[in-house]
Amino acid sequence: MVSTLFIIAGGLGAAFLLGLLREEWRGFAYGVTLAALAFMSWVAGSWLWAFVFDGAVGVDVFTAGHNPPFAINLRMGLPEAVLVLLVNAMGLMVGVYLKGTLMRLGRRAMAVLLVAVLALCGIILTRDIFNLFVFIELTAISTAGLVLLSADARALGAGFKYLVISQIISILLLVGIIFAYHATGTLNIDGMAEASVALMKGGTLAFFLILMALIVELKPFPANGWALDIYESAHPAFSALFSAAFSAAMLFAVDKVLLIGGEPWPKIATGVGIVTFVGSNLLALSQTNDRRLLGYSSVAQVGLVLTVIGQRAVLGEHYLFVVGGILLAHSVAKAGLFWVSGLVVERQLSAWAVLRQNPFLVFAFATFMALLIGLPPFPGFYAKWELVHALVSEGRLALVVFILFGALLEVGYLFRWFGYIIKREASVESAMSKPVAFLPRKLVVIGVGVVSAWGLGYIWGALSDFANVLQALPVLFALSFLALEGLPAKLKNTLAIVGLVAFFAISYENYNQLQLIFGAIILIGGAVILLASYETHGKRIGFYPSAMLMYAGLAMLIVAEDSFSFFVAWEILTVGSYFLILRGKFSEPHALSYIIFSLGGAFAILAGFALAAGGAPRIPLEALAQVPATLAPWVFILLAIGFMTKTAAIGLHIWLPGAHAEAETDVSPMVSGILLKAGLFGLMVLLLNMGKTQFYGVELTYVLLWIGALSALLGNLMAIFQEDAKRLLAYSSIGQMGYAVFGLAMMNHLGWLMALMFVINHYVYKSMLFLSVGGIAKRTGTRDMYRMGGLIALMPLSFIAVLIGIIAVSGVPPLSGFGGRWIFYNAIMTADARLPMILIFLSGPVAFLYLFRLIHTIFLGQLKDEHRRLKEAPFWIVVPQMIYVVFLLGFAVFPGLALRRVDAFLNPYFPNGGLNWEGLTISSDFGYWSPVSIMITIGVIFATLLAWLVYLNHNAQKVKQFNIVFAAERPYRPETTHFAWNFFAPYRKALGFMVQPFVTQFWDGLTGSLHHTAQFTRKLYTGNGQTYAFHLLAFVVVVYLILVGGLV
Amino acid sequence: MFEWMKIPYALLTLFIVVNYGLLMTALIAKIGARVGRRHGIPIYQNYIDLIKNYGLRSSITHGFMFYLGPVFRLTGGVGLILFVPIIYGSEVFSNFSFAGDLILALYFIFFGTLGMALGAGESGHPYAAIGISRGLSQVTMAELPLAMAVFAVALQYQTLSITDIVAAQQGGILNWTLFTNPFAVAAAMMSFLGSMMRPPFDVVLAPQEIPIGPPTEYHSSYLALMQTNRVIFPIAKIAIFMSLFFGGAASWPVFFLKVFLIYMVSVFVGVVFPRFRVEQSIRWFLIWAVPMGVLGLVWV
Amino acid sequence: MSTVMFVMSLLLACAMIASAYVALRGQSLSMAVLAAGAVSLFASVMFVLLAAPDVAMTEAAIGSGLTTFLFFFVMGRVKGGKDD
Amino acid sequence: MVYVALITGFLLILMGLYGALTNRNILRMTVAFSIASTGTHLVLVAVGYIPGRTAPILDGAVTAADASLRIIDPVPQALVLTAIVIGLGVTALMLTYAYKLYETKRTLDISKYTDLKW
Repeated sequence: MVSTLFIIAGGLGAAFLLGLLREEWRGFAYGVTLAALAFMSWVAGSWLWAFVFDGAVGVDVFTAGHNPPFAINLRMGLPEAVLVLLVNAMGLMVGVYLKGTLMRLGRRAMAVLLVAVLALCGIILTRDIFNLFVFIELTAISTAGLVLLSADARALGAGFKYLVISQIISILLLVGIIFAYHATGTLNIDGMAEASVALMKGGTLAFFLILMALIVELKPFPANGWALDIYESAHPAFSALFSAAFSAAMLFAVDKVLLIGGEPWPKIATGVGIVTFVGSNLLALSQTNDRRLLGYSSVAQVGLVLTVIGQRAVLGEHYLFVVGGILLAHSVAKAGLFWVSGLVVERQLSAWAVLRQNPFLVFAFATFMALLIGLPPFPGFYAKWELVHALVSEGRLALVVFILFGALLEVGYLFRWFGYIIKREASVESAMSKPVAFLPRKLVVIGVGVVSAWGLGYIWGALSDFANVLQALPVLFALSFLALEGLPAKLKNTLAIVGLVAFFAISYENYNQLQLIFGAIILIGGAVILLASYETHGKRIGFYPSAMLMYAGLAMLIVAEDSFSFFVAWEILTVGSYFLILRGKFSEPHALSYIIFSLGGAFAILAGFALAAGGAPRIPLEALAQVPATLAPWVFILLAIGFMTKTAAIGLHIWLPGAHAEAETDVSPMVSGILLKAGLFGLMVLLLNMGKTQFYGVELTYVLLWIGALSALLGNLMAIFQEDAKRLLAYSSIGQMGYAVFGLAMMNHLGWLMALMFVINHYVYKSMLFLSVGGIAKRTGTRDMYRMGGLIALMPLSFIAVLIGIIAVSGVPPLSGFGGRWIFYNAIMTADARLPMILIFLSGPVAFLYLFRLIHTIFLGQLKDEHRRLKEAPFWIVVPQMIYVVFLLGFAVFPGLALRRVDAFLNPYFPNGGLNWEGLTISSDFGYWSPVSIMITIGVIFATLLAWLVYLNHNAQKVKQFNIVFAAERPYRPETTHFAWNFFAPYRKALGFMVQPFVTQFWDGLTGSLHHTAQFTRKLYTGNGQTYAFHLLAFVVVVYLILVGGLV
Repeated sequence: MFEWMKIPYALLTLFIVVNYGLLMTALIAKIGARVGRRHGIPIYQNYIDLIKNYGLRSSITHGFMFYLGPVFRLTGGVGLILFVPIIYGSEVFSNFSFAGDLILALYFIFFGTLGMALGAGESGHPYAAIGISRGLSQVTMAELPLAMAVFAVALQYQTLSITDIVAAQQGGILNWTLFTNPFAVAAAMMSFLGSMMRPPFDVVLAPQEIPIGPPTEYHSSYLALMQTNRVIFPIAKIAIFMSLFFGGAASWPVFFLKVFLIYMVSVFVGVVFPRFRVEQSIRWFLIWAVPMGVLGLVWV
Repeated sequence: MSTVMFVMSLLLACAMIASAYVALRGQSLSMAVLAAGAVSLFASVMFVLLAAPDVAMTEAAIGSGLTTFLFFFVMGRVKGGKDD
Repeated sequence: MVYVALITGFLLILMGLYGALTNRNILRMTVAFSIASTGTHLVLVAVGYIPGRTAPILDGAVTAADASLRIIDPVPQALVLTAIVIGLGVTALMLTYAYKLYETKRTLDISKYTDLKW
């Protein structure tokens, strides 16, 4: 292996060589620069290779053959190799990216870049604290030089502020170093660590100064205004280096120096880190400038890493895995985002909409975003899992809460930004005056970032103790659609359908009865809905990877056996469905609230699993039953909240109506009919394993019962007041899921049977209704019901679907909805709680109201003039509806085909109160029900009467529409005179108080106050360099006071 | 195994109920008129109307659902009769109650409502829409106390089978649900008032004002079908009430008497009170009937 | 010897602090720069007393010489900004 | 004497920082920082000083054999030398910035350079 010194020597030599070159030989100078960077990367890479594959051990290099303190000591170990490779590769990429600028500025700029990179390597490699100081100063000087690369004149001010800060830092550091030296007699970090008792006796303040100097380099909140200014104004390529490489090197320096300290110091790191993480993420909420936002995000991420560094003792052997995962993810993602920002001309976030011109860039952004947040399969995901588990097992719950809260804030602004990219119009100026400079060279650099992101994901998956997410068959299948994006949509659709069905075919034998029901709905049901997707034209870029990712997550969820694989599946399906929902025309804000709620819920699940695991890296789901009684209610609550964000239980429901209503025609049934079931499945797993759980004497299933009942009632009530057909259906889903939750919470055999019947029924009729309404909306161009009417003759098939659908939903015999109601009534006969039933009783008829409105307003009444020439909904949208109609009729007559299996499945869990299946009659302990007899009886009577009436009126003529006219004045608002506008007005007068948007107001208030806090707090950053310097000093003093006061 | 004899038996029940219904509704109309110091219709008037309407031919239709509306409606009425056991202890008059229990009967009530609403909606007449909106709003709220009362009764007797519920009330008047759970019965009877389309809950039909509401558009044989339903349906419904709360009927005379008396409750209330607006009636159910239902549930 | 050196060091300290005060609070910028140079110069004498002659030489050359020169060089180019 | 030097050094540091925070003129801030760094150097040397020993230079008076007993620790002095050079670099860079800043806005008042904030 090449000596480590060559990394330093290579950089330094090349920088000197550049100084000797003639100013005109810029191409050559550039070549030398790149070659040097490549050489340094290669050296670092060869070390890494040796450590990983040849089992090499770390080496210490002493300059001039002496030992410390007379020699400078460099160390190369595995972490050093990784970081040095990161820094050098980053430098190389930045060099490539900056070609134009470097060629313009000449060899001096190139030399400064080289010096910066080698100084960073020095910070990482050195074990000598004074040497550390020298390299830090070198870094500061080269940083101040590189800031000047920017074309933005404001960068000058930022650079000066940075110099002011670095002056203060160097004073702190020097004074600290000399006293530390005085106390220990060595400058070697390891030597100091050995003598740390001596140091701590006399030199606490000395060590404090050293540590603070290094921490301040990490831009702790709130003493970090200067760094934000640099991020905002510097050249994006430099910001990439500054964010990725500088932070990594400085974090490593802190990590090294912390070896010296004793007890309180890691706590300081954690404290400063978590304040920075939460504070910066909070302030980032109100940023509109992209690079400043990235700056805040960088600062926050570094804070997170600092937090983790402080928890080294807790993490034990996982320390490097966790801290490395977060750090590398941050570095690659942030560098990638800064590189992308170099392609965008304007600085407001919405200007990033230009990225849509190149799908690769959108993919790159999504990759970097997921990498940063730590979604699977990226390293941050594994790291987050390990971290939370470790912290929870040590009882550091407050820290977990803060970390997850900060992460959720980050989710908020990053996904909002992604929404802008997908949905906002690129402004006229940026689109027309300057065509976006999508230079191939820059694209290659970004491409390298993307590839490393996925590579890191794979590596971390392989390194983890768990199954590698990137080796899961469903995920691979979903991701393979990324490669197929160039194909026409119809072809991809066929592939998708075949894939879903084939996966069901190979896996159904391993399913138990419960999994079989969910599996059939997810895979076969998903394939049926996909039939409707044949309707679309073109390539439909982005649809198939997202949809297949969602299905992959769902398919993995139902077979998950331990907490980790369950959580992976949960996040995958969440992310996939987010991308899917975001595709809707006006779905940007709704997709955002969906992802925030979902990931918030996912964090609750993560915390719940961690709590249940009690130190183990993961637990089988069955082990939830063995959670100690003191923890059990907390685990229950956390998991239940997480799952109920997906079922959109009341209070957590506000994301659903918009997300479902604004989604595309074939996406609405997917997210409503299938995705919601994930939450139910989670609840089933939870309840099957944990059962009834007491929380301070309150029975938690009883609370769930109330939540289910309230969701059912309020969801339905809100549905009847909607004018938008798809919103109506969306609210109805809230109500229906409420029923299902209610059924589960009853914790008896029939309640579960009912919930499972709901799972099937709800999938069928909600998919069918969403498709019908979607098809109609496609033809009429509106979703407002009062703009429709009389479509029965023009769209008979859609009408039949809706008719069958609403009969089924409302539970009127003879269709399958009645079966659900019948089981429900039998179930509540044995339930303990009676009062929540009242809400359920009320919500049944209310459901009937909105359903009737749906069919009445759309299909009956007067045909609108502009709809006179409408055709039936498109063929492929009608096909699945007809399949559903046939299925519903069949399921109504033979519900036993599915239910008997489930009934048998439930027996071991709930031995009492099952159903008896004798011939055609199904009986319970209380009543009986014979679907076939009902169907025949009603059918015969119906047919007889119909035949008679037809016979009596066989030559009747159809009355033309305008035989009946309106007698009304011309209204100011046309909808107010429509007979079906505000259809159930008396209901609103009587019961409207129940549907006041309290919940919406609550969440709006919450986000509003967060934004206001951010808006107010960021005024702290006045932009004045002296103020920033004062912040810094005040920060140091405050931390010292906290330390002295013994608060940590 | 299904016994085919059940079909003629069921038809016999149907025949008896239709005739009784025709006579009783006429009688009640007459009573109502007498209270208002009018002469009223002759007792056989319903027969005349029905025969006349069935005889009339219409050459008008508004479309497919317009046809189906009355069909749904009457299917609902006839089906309801057939799904409930009419005479306790009688094999002949237990109809098709083997097909389902109380829950079937309760949910099947909606079948006719749905059809009616659909049919009237198809006519395109705006008043029909107004009538439907009012009717649905009111009836759903009236359902709530009934559902609670029924649930209370089912809990009380630990069964959902109507026959079993009647059986549990045998052996003396004090065994009736009326006395064993008066709150549930009170709730149910309030609900009953709301569903009988009589004052104060008849804004849906609003007979004295402009002729709005679903029946407006129906005439001739359509109307005849609905009139048939109008004599069957209340009796079917009252038969359920009778079985659940008033001890059921072991013979036809008892049946006739009890049905008449229960019907008269709504008539008494109707002639005394003026009409509610829809939101008023919703509030009335919420304030008076629902607490009764809650009490009934707690009482059990 | 130590008394002499102690007195000297006290004098030097007073001189440095006084010069520093002038450098920070003095009216004209040129004065301030010169005073800062003086601080450096006194410091280098102090270094001699502290048995660090090579540091003293460097400080005298760089701290008071080169730095002061740089200041005047820049001040010559930013005429208008001196009194901001 | 060591204490005099130490106290003077710390005083200079504090005065320098105070000056840097209170003077708005960029050049004056630079002056203040150079005073602070002089103070730092003083502290460094003072900490390394051992009373009664001579400078770490081998000459006639001090031979290599008894050096470890008679000279003071050379390491702090080496550090100071490095620090002085680095300080010059930083000061020069600050002056360069001052000049460039002046070119953009024709003022040296740091409170005028707050385009970047929040």
